[in-house]
Amino acid sequence: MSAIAEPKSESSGNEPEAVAHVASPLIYVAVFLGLLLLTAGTVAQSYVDLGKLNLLLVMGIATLKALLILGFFMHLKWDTKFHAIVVVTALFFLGVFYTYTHADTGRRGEFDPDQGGVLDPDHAVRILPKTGEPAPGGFGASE
Amino acid sequence: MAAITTAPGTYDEVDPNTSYLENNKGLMGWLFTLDHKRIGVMYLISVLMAFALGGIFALLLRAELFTKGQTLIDAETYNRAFSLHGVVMIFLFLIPAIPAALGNIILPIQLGAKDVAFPKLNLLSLYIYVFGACFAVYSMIHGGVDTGWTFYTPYSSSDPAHGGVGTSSSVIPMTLSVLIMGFSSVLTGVNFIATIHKMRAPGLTWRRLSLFAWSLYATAIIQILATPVLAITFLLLTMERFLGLGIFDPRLGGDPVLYQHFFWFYSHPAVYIMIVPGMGIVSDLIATFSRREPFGYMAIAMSSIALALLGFLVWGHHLFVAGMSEYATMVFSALTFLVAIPSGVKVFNWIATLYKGSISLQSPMLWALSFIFLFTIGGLTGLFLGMLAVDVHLHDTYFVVAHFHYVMVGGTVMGFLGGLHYWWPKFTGKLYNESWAIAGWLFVFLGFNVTFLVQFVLGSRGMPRRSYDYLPQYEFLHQISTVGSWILGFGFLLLGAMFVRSLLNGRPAPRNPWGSAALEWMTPTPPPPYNFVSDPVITRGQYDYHLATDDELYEGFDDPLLSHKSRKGGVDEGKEDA
Amino acid sequence: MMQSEPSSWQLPPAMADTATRVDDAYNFIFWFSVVFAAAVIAITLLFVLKYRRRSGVKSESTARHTKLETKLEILWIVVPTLFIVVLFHKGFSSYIHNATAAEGATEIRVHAKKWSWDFEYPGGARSNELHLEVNKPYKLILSSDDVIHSFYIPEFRLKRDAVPGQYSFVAFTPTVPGEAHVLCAEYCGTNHSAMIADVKIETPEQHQEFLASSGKKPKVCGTPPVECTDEKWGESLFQKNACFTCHGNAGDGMTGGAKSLGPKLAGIFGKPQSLADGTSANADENYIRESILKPSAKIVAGYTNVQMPPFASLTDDQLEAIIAYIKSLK
Amino acid sequence: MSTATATEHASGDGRARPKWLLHHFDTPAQQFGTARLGMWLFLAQEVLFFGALFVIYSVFRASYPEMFKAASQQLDKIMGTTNTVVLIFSSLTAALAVNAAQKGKRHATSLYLLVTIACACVFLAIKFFEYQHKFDAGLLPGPAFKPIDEHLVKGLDLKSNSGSFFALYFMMTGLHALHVVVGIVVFIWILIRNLRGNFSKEYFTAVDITALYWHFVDLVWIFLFPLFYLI
Repeated sequence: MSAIAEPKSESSGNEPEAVAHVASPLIYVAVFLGLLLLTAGTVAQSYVDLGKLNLLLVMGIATLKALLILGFFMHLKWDTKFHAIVVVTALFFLGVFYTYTHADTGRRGEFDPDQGGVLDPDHAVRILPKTGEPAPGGFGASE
Repeated sequence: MAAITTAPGTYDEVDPNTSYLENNKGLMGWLFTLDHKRIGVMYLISVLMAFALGGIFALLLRAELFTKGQTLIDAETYNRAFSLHGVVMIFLFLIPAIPAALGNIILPIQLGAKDVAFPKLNLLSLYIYVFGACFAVYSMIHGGVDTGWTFYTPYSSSDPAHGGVGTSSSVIPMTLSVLIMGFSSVLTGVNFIATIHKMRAPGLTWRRLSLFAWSLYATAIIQILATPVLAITFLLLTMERFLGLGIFDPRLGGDPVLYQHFFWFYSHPAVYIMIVPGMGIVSDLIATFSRREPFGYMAIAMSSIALALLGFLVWGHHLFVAGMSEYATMVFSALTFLVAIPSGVKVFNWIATLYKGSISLQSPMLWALSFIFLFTIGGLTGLFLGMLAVDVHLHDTYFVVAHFHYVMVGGTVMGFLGGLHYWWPKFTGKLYNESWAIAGWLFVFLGFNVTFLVQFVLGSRGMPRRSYDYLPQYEFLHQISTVGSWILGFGFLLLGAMFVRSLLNGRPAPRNPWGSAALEWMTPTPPPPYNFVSDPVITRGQYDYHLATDDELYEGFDDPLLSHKSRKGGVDEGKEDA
Repeated sequence: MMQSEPSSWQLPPAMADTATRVDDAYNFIFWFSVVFAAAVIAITLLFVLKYRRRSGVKSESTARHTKLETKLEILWIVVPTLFIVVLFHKGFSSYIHNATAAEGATEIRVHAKKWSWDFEYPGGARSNELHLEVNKPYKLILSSDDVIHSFYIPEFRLKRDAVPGQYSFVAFTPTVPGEAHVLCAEYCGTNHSAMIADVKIETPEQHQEFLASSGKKPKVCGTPPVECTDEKWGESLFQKNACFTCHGNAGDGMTGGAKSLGPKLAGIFGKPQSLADGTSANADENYIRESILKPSAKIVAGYTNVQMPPFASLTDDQLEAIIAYIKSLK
Repeated sequence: MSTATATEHASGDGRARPKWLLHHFDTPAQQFGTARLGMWLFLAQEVLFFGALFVIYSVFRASYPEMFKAASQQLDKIMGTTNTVVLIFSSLTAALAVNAAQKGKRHATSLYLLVTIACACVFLAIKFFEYQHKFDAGLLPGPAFKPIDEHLVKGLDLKSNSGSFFALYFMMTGLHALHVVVGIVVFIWILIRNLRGNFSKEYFTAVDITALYWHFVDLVWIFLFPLFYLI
């Protein structure tokens, strides 16, 4: 065990110190091979068009790779729990930001199409459903 | 037995008998210091200068609005004045004021630590703040910005020089300035969480932390998680104006409402960066000046954390009328009300602390009580703006201006001034003149209410905000508000004069001028470079007046009301009766 | 015109169906807040006075109150939670009602642009004033030509941002004949505070008369109203469309004692104008007409292209009148 | 007040206070734990910093799916994949560098650090060629988006607002490349300190937290690569 692992006197209020875990290099090489495999998988799936499934597959593989790196390369597995809590909190609030921004952008005009107009993706403009007239000041309006 | 035992061993590199002000004097000693107290004092000076500058803009605005039409300046200058008032007050004063200035000075002492976790990072944070402020000054010299502190696109990002429809004012230096100062705020947040977790003295468990430390912990969470989104938003805004990206500017295929989501995802938690430390100071002040542990200590601490976390869920209430989907409007309105619960818990617990306390109305306590009054009014008017139907009428009117001034000035500034009065003897070693302080408080309290109470009515009668000119029916209320702003301005001048007078020839401050049981009053005044003569070991909480010994509480505490007899405990009512 | 008394001294007169619902919610939360704030302030002052620090009296330790403490904490978490559910419902139900457009509502297209509102009525009539018929449901479709503006009528308690590149709408039914104002509530540039349009809620007869005569020379115009000639009508259009904000009063090219944003118009008719690109053009009818419909086409020397918004909504009669007015300026 | 010198008090086991133990820390374990916590808090901030850009990506992809699909075909999948492998390998060598530093093997640490820096430079080189291709093909952000046909992948109808896609592409990969540059500079500084012998079995904090930062930069690329190149 590394010489600096002795925790400070117990009477202090701090929780036990971060014990610097020394893993064997084999674990790192194993994780590296796992990552290569996953990379190959994610590139392979890009040649097959599965529609919606592609996005899920890609995100799934990327999350798996992320967990491997976080857990082993970044020692989260053997570290004080608080570091994992920090990462999870950051991801949680990123999720909140993602969800509520999409609650707006994904559902605009649901209540009444005139509220926001209907998006015509080909010309990147929002049109009035009745007249099909693109909203002024929109994409390419400055010419 | 003395509550704070002194462990063996002192620090020979630094002489503990000289104060942090005498030790290593000279400019270099200050500019390259690693001492959190000196960094805090330097932050305090720059933050007060920013407050003065923002105040001058405020007086200019109110003077212009005294009469309908042009009174002093033209529309162009007015628009730049209100924008700079907003930017200077929020980014240069409110956000760094309590965490970076008072927090840096007091937090390590309250934790019994020698310094913050990363002193070099702390100094870097100060210099990033100064570097960012230079960009803001550069922008002001080139005419400042006229987009408001919100920089809404496409007005801010569409440069007429590139055929755009927006403003031609110098937006890019200002957004870069805010971007840079954001990192200073992040570094302070990282520093404080690491300090609170790792640098506490032995015996200082989480339940013995001061409520000010709890509030700084909650604020640090927000600083770390929210500020990067502001950095990205302003980076994209600057690139969009400079090169044209097509993310926020509708003419290039972007979505301006998306900008508002990004801006307010930071800016609503930012208002909790401003108010939560203010609440922390008020909790400490109420405890000291009613000589009692705060009622519901854990409730107040957890409500700080709750405010920080809930603050991230509610940013949508700034977009109710901005063209957001009805679904999101409903969700955000429901969530916005949740934020009222922790605020209410805090106010109720403060009042419960006063019950059966031994309350002394010295100047810091006056600021704490006015915080409770004005923050209650500020919070309640927040409920108006949370109700959807009412917000559609009141949004972007003077009602909103009055609401956030009641929470920002009535809340954060009064909390900051309370903290400044309270810890002034500790970090300057000088006492201030109590009667001047009470006079200053009276003018500020009166001037503030005269200025902003009428603005609620201006807003409910439909006067839009950020307007250089207005319909004739609003003129009389504007005149009252402007007169109120003069009283408020005079009050702040009086306080400034008092603090300068105290620095020049104030009486030397004793160790514990307020008779508080908190840890920062157990070390000499002004504290030695490493805060304590030797490592403290904590055996009681910050507010245990009934466990603190008499010499800890009363050395230098010359409160006229406590007659000599009771101090020596003749009739020993100190013991618990029955 | 009977002006309806507002339900509280703090609110403007209620002149549409949407206003009454907002006022109920406003008054409910207002009186709750007054009572709550009064209670908080009274109790605080009571405790401060009753437990003032007196010699020999120690504060009571709160350590003995743990059971009471938890009961109180639960109380003042649960009760406010129930109350905010009521508040949310009250706010949301009125909001949804105000956000739904009645069936068969008359649709008026509102174009917001830097510093004036422009209304396009069904049938093509365009005007800078919003003429509404009392007790008839309306749906105003909002859009903006340049930056974000916010369509706000305090008397109707309605506000909606006009966002460039998007549509939005406000729906209401005016209930009281009279006058109101459209204000801009989102900061949109130098003359943001001057971006005001009059709202005239008329009886059905008056409204028909307006629809018939819009776009054509009215019999009487100008302030004080005189018999309407082309020059006089041109002058009132010059005022209504806020041309003076950039070209100076009576086109004198001065605002606030300094050179105005837009070029001087007085006395230019028939004379050659030197342009920014070095060429020059004679200021005849076509030059003025083009400068109104496509402002960036010719920029006068000594002035920058501040992207003057095109006034494409003016009818030919109106353009004739404005040209006549500029011709008459010396 | 006892005048025992601070040294014998601080390290707690009678040895002299080590040179690298900063004045305000009491024990080496406290210093090491604080440094790691500080870096993890900084990385939480970075998660939000890049996360905000991913949110913009998701909003635009939801609004303009065809535009994104057509524009993303223009990116070179081979270069992207090699970059991914290069970065994952550099992540491995960074981890091995920390492992060697923990065991006090100074030469092994220097070697691994050198390889990590080399891989990072290769990554930047590939990135440079990719950007050069985009400039030649006129696939630039916002209004500068003027595609030149002969450089494009044929048979795809690039929508007129693809400028937004390339704005996001350049912003996200550009910011990531900036973080790679910062990583290289810090790794060089760590290499110099290692060659000077500052690090030992007891004190390798700097190597450890720099590797943490580097793994995070690799993590961002692991999400960037598939979202831009593969779907």
